[in-house]
Amino acid sequence: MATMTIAKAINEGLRASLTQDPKTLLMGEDIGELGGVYRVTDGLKRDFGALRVVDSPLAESGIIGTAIGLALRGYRPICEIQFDGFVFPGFNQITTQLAKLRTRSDGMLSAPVVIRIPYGGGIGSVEHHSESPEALFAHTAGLRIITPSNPQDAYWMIQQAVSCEDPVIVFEPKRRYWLKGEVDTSAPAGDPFSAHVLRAGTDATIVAYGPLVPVALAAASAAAEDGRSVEVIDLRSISPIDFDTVTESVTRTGRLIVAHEAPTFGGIGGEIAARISERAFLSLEAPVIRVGGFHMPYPVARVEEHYLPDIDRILEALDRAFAY
Amino acid sequence: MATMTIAKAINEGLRASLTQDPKTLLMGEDIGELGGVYRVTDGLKRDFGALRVVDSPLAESGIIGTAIGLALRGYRPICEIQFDGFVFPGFNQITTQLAKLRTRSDGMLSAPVVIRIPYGGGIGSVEHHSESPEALFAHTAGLRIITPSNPQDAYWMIQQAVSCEDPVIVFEPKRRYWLKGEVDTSAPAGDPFSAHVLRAGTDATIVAYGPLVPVALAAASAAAEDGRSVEVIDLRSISPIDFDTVTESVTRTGRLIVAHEAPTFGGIGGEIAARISERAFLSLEAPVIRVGGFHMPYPVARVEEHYLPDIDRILEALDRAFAY
Amino acid sequence: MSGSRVPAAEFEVEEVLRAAHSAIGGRQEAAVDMLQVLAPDGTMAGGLTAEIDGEPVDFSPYLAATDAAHLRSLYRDMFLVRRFDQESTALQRQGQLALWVPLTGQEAAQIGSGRALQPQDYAFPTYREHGVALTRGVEPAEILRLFRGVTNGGWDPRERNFHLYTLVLAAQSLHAVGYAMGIQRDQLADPSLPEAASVAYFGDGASSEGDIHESMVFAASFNAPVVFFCQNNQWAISVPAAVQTRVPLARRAEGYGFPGVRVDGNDVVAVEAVTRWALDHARSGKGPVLIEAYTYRMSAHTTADDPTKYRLSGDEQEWQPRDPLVRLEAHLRSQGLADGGFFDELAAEARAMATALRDAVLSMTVPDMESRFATVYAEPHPLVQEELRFFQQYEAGFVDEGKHA
Amino acid sequence: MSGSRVPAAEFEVEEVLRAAHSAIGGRQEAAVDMLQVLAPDGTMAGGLTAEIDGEPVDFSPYLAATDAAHLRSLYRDMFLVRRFDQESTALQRQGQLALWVPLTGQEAAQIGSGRALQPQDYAFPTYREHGVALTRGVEPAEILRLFRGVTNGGWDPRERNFHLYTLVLAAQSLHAVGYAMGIQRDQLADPSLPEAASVAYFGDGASSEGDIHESMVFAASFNAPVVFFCQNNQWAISVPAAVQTRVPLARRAEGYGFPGVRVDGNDVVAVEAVTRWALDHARSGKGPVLIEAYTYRMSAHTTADDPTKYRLSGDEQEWQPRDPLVRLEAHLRSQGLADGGFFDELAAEARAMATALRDAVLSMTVPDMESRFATVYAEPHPLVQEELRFFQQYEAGFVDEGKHA
Ligand SMILES: Cc1ncc(C[n+]2csc(CCOP(=O)(O)OP(=O)(O)O)c2C)c(N)n1
Ligand SMILES: Cc1ncc(C[n+]2csc(CCOP(=O)(O)OP(=O)(O)O)c2C)c(N)n1
Ligand SMILES: [Mg+2]
Ligand SMILES: [Mg+2]
Repeated sequence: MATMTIAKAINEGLRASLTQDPKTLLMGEDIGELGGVYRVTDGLKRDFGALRVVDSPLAESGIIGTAIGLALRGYRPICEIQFDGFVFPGFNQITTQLAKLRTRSDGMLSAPVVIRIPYGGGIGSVEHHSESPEALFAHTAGLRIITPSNPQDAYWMIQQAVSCEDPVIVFEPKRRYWLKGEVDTSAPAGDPFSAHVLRAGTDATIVAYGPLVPVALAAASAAAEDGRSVEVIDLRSISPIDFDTVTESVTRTGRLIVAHEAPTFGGIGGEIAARISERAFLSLEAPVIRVGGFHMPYPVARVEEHYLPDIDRILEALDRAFAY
Repeated sequence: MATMTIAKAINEGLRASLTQDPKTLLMGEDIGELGGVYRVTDGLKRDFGALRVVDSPLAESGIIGTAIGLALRGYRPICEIQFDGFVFPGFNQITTQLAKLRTRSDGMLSAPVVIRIPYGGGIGSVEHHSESPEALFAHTAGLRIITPSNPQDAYWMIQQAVSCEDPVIVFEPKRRYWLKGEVDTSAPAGDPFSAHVLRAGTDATIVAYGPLVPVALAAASAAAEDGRSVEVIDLRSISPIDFDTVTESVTRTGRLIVAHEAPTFGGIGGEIAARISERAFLSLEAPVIRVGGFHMPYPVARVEEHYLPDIDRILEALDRAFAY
Repeated sequence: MSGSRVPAAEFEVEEVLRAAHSAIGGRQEAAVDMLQVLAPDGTMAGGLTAEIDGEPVDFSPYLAATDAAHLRSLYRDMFLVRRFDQESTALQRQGQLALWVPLTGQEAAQIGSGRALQPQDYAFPTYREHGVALTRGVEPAEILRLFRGVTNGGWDPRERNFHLYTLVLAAQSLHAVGYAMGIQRDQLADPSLPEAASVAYFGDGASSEGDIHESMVFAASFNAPVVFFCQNNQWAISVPAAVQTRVPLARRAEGYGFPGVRVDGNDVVAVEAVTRWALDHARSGKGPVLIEAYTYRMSAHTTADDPTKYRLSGDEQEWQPRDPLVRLEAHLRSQGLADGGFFDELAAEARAMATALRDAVLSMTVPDMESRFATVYAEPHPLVQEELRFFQQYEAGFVDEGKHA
Repeated sequence: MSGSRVPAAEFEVEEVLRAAHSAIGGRQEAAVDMLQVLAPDGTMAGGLTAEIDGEPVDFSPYLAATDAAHLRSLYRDMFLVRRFDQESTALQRQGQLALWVPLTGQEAAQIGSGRALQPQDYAFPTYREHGVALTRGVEPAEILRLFRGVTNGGWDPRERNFHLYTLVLAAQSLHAVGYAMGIQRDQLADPSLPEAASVAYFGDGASSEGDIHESMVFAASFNAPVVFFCQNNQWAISVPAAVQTRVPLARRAEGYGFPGVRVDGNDVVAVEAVTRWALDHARSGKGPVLIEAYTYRMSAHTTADDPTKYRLSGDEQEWQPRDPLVRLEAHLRSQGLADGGFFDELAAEARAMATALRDAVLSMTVPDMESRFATVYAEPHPLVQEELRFFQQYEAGFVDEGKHA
């Protein structure tokens, strides 16, 4: 057991993957000497060399597209996209090629490419550096999408993404990169595509993922002071979604709040609300309530605190759920 | 009043826009001499010249990106993307530029660009020619998305898209291009962003749009034979969604089926189900049931009939809704 | 210099159309040297040299010009693929294929480049590379599986070292570069492996896509062993190549710092030689090469297309005399390198192939919907499993109720 | 030839880093002619000519070399923007800005090109073009609004004919081409309008993006009046330019069939002349031009960056003597074109600007969240209205309950 930040845990996870499988390599912008703008790949080029940790030309379609070619030749490329808002030049390669290669080949070809994307807001940054575009990938079959919320998960989930035969997008909660926690490097954290109940409760369930997990936990604590017993689920996997765990919880609690930073409209919360409303229709005492971003481009840094779901926004949603 | 196909109605609508506003122009691949692969722009280059109907180089980011520049100079470009599956090279320009220009400029700049995309399956075609990617655009604030289901709407909605100050994506139901109907060219069909109740009913509501509207109407007819009175709503606008009309209907009928060709997971049906479950929670006698594509790349032509929502799939969903 | 370097033809007809196409714009194509040994009249030059990047290059070691058996086999391949094309067109007309993408006119570009490949090389086609496919051992019927709508693939790319068709234009070009980067790494790890290269096929239209640029940037940056093979067949559906570029596409290479050559794409001998040279260049660590094969799409874009809407028949007629098969046949006959028996046997072989092809198409298995759930992911996926169960129950319901159409 | 054409410098230090950077790869930059009149030591050539596309071009009519007042004003602009840069860096250090993007080292490239623009021209910057911004009349404080996090814009682009900063690399290049196509159309409709052009600014890193390619393809195809102005400052954050290209970026233009020139980006006189020539070329219907300004990012990528992680201080030191301000100051002083009073007054002006800037930053209005709902759409939008109502009620709830932090 060791204490480390999420950034360090990913770094260690990448190090483990690079050590175990000579076919792995990292590709991205500024991931070499600089170690990435968040230093997540710090020291890896020094230790594994420029052939395994590749500073690519500045072109996201190029990064994903050549990664697909490398995968076809038997390599396992791990791509870094520098910020959430800069994945879109690579969207075509991800959506029409990476996701579809297995189906196109009737199962003959795999493209086990990993795409790491730091995402989310709350860092006081400029445009395109605070977005949560996960729903834009979840709708496309063929991709898997996971997002760790703590160092233990981060350490293992990145390695599990690398060893998965399917393409995996890892959304990394950038404002939690410096969040510390214990990491057990001896045993994997189980199925990376399953949800984890982080706090048990009986009156309502909050589903959150990535950067909002600590917020959901804090909201549950605050609710406890008001005498409400709130269960908190860390979704961990956005595609597939572990609906079984969520359904089981909601059939017990009768109320569900889904929180994410992405805008509510067309977000992944809608999928969860729709599916759970169907699966647990007779157990629901209130409609599923979504807490998310507003239907606007991520706002400028000086107002982002009013945009981001926080403890109060979740509590307000709980109030509404309990009002039914 | 004149009878025409949807393709012809769009052609006439474009003709009207080109005639009325000298700042309009069409851009796209093969839209000139050829008149587009679906002949939707047939004859327009002949009548308006190569300066107004522009065969662009083969590059979707280039088409959208230069359209934005033209719009900044006061033009109103109408772009054609040849098929649904080929919009993705232009995704970055649409998502990070076109949608955000107004907010970026604090409201000073507009980019009234129209993007026409023939979409949907059922045409027995090869990969990338049968997709329904509307949800991938709906999640992004700043865009508007509409989809006509009949010639009358097609004629007016394309013109309303052109005159709208916001960027508008027009998804054209390609397998209905040859569907005929009456077109009244004297008065617009009202707000292009409102839903239309096409058939009144009391026991359940079906919401559909674009290519599935005729299917929904047929399903309602079939249900009527079983003694079920089913209301059918043509959504028409996917962003924004006219939730008022849908809510009003569901509070009367108590049951809602949402049908679209796009995969259910992460599709726009989830948004509708989530929002209506919240708005009409106490009126719902059954959960909102979604009928859509499966979580897989659009399948090969020889099996597409099993993939596409049809009358039976909608009737099966109605059965489930009535079983509660 | 030996061999001949003829300026690319100017097409008056195209000029007219081009003028009509663009009211604004300075689209005019500069004359450029084009490598050729086999002239349209069937005469063959004895050698071929050119200046590339300021250095003289002698293609003679790569030329098959004097090897009669080899020339006959090139002709055979071109003849068979044209017959394949005709048969496929017929099958489409008869409703047996959903669509067909003809290659007539481009046989030399495809057979010449395909035959230059070694088994260990790997090619990434677009969707019209049926000729290359055949040189890689893909069965004619396998190609038609896609066009019959029973698959998006059709063959095992790992067996043939020939990738699946990619319909999103230019996307495969990056895959070719990544694959070449993999070859490079493999060779560093095990220098005893045979040297290899990848080839990216794309068209004049696709050349405008950003992915082509990024693939050239990456290829140059990593000095990847990749050959970019652009078939400039003058048209992107209805849009003439002059809309995509006003200089020969081969010149794009200069901006990335690797060699670019324009070859007469209807001269199978020159195409093969230039491609063999380029592959050698790439395989031996000298980096990427761009080849522009200047050719002409003699048929429609696809069977769904109507070229009379956008190009004049005079334009098409002008290319008839430059037909790649006609000129090699003329050469073989005039030089006495093939006798009547050869052509008769070939015709018989082609007929047999066409018959077998037709049988194969008519007996192709159609996949069932259930199987579609199996290839979305490599590892188990709860949503796919849930939807499969739904589908099975739903279908079973029809069987029970006898409701199904 | 008059003027001097010096080969671009070779950087041993960079060579070392480059070797370390790529174990595989043939990244080496060929020597290339670079246009220069004002040498690092302050000596100025009397004229400047070059061969472009095989034609001799005389830039003399565009050279300000002999106009003392103009040279002083160029120096003034460079001096002020450097002072602006320093003050902004200080403001960032003091927590008044979230981030700052320094331009030190690139003053000549930016002032030279910005001053070449006419009022009717329209420029599309990336995010480091503060120097160009000032030449377009953007107020220093307006530029800082973005970096203080109160807007993503900062000024009215229509008033200044200077677009907002675009942070998604290369995206604005297509906007510049589209805008130029609009200029072209306007001029066809009304030939009495003053001739105009647009300019797309981008960096060596951004040059690898597909959008740069597509913008050059469209510009060539439509012969659009656009000048591509690439500041090759040697670095894309931590990645040296050699990763993006192994030949001078100016050569990219050849592949599209329009002129490309490399100019010493630290020589404000040459940059201005070459840009004026290029704009004339574009405005007069001759089509696009690519200018590569060869310069150096003397500071960090942004205030969040740490260049010591990836580049050697020796590398930075090597560029000190080529400082664009130093050389023009040397020239002005040695030729007696400016006296001590000029420099003193300028220093005072800069101080006053810095003070005013600081005041403006500290008194900047911060937008409220409610206002964010107003600029998503131009026309009414029910979802935005609904969410705004929710937000208002939610906020009001806190006021009522006194719950708010
Ligand atoms: C990204 C993308 N955009 C548009 C299309 C539609 N489309 C199919 S073929 C074609 C023309 C291609 O021309 P070219 O690259 O010259 O190849 P050719 O058909 O001549 O072999 C177009 C526009 C596509 N397949 N992919
Ligand atoms: C599409 C995109 N990808 C990545 C980034 C992140 N990023 C910001 S600046 C930069 C380097 C840019 O280098 P260059 O184009 O040379 O411009 P310079 O910063 O040197 O002025 C990167 C990678 C971005 N802004 N946009
Ligand atoms: Mg072509
Ligand atoms: Mg740079």
